[in-house]
Amino acid sequence: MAAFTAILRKDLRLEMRSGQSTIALIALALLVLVVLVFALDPAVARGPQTAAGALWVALVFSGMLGATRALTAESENGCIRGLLLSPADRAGLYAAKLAAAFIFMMIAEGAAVVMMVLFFNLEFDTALMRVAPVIALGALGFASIATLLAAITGRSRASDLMLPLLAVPMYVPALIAGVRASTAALSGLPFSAARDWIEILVAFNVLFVSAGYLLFEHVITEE
Amino acid sequence: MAAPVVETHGLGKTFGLHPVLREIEFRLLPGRGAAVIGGNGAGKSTLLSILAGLSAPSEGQALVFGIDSRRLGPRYRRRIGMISHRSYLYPNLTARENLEFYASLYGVADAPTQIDTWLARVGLEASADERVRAFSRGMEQRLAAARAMIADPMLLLLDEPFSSLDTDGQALMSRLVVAALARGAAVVATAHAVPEIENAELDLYEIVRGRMFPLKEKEREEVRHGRLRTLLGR
Amino acid sequence: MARKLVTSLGVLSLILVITALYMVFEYVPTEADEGIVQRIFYFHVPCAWIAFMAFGLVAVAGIFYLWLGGQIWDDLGHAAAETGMLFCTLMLVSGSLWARPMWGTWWTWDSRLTSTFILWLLYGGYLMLRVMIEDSRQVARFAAVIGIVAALDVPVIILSVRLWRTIHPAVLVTRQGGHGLQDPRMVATLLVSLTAITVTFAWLFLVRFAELRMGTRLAALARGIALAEVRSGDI
Amino acid sequence: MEHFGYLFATYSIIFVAMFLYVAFIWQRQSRLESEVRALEAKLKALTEPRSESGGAESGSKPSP
Repeated sequence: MAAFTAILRKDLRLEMRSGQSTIALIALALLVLVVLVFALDPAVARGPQTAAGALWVALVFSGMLGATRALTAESENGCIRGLLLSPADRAGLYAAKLAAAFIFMMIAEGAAVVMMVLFFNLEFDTALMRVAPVIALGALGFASIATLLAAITGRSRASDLMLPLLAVPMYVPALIAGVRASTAALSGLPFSAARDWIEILVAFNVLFVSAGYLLFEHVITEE
Repeated sequence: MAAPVVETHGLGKTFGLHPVLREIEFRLLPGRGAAVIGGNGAGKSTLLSILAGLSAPSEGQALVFGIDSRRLGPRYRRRIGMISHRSYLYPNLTARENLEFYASLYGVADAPTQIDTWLARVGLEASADERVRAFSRGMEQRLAAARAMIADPMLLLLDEPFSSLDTDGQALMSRLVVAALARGAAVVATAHAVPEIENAELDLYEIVRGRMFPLKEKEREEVRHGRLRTLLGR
Repeated sequence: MARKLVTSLGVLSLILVITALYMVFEYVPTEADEGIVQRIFYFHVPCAWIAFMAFGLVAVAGIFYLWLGGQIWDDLGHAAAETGMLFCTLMLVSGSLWARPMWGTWWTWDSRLTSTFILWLLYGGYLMLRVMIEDSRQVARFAAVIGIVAALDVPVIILSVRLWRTIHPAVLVTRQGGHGLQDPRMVATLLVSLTAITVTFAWLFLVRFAELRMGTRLAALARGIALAEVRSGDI
Repeated sequence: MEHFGYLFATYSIIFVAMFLYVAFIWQRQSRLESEVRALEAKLKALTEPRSESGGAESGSKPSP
């Protein structure tokens, strides 16, 4: 637990100093939305359904970048070995990196939500408050698998290809559930309409956060 | 007799088809130091990585504090300090922040005082609030020494600690090693050829073709005087 | 011994497959609604079952690798993933060839098709990673972790995809479930081809596994020789 | 016999794919086997002269 707070505090301090990851993530999320606005026919593509879809595309892409960023912070000067050498337990390291990736993603998603409302002609109203927890669940789920997988793909060739290749298929269930739940929330439907989807999201999170927590030590150590 | 800090049995490491280390039998008692010399790629760094638990041996085992090096828990990792050829310091944090971070990871008691003491000890109090990115290689190495020793490790692993240090820095490093030995820590240091640790009584070893040999008195003298004669040449 | 097992499995699978083919083309009656294409089903379903089972094997091998270590577990998982990928591909191809005349489309986001397609992607990523990482001991640990995580994902995928397609009705809601094998001869044919495909899988899996073991042995020998060569130069 | 083409294509693809897979592995396996045999012979030649130490040589032994 001490390791978790120490590493997370250090990561946030580094991020506040440069702001690199935050800016990169926000820019990416916005670009994704812009691309989708032009890729979709504006006559057809409006309303909650498309908006929710666009938001989740942005989430997946920013998540990929966020998880990679959180781990590459440790690659300069061999800092990752410094962490492995220290008494910090590997699970604490995973939790800290997961939290950092999650925070980066949420910042990017915050920006993406604002842009979504503007681009897709929605309203700034309470519907957004209901989307927030859904997005948070989705971001946590993505961060949980992406952090685990980024530690693996960081040591493979073509790592920027391998991470999405592994992470996206695994994320499909949460993606389906998240888009449906967000659509329901944005359309102003009651919670019961999205209940099944929320349950899937929660199950996904429980499963993959604990799997990552248990398996991280096997991917972070060296031979 | 005190239990050895480091003990290896038939230790070997193979990278691909290349046996880097083999059949290494090595013991180190508390308060004793060993200097391991060997050329580039002789396997010195690999040996230290294994002792630190960062790398798994291919054959045999290494016991550190009596524990298999692959299974060193937090309690034991806390008692190991390492200086490698990479500094493990965050370039965008200041010297003080780097030490604060490692002090909190190692659970150092009374961290602020310790950090000040160590910054003074390695002669960096004037640059304490500068970012490490702006440091010269030598300053970074000094800070790395403070980072490695801030939690008073009982096993110090020093991978070519004198490289990139000026004369003052080398003298400082020697003092730090002597002080560590004096408080009962065990030290393993590596060097290209001449171990520069002037005052410390270090047992000398040489790695030749993957195996580690203790150097005898006469060979020691020669090594001390900078005339390294590898065993291979005999 | 092992070689004998592989050979006899091969012979057995050949006999079973020929029997199954005979039953599929001659013995079983043509299904009334779907006509002759329905006969694809007798090999399609067993392929699906194998694809899922092989993934289970990959995960089990991964758990044992992380638990006990040992290259044998990694070779096991590798062979299972590769053979599973083959059957998963065959299932998608046969499904597609069945959907075209039946549904008038090569591909539809039917719940089963979608789940198996994601499974195929997961297999693909797993096998791709094995190619992309050179260090063999690293590969083994990474592959084990991915195998385990992917297997955990499979039930969630199936659940979410099913919910996705039922809540969001499409033109082509699955008819597959309602096949209703009315004729006992259809059941018999399915059972025989199920056995035939399972035995064939076991055979292909063992062939690949034996080959991987051979590769492992080769690497160990090469290491032994390198070590012996260094030793022979010792003083 | 409507759609017989699809049925035929399916079963052809299934068996061609399996056959190719096995043929490919077998070819590779026979190559591996010959390599293993060559290496085994080489290792034997290397270790034979000092076989009395049973492979666990101490290193201090004078080389032949």
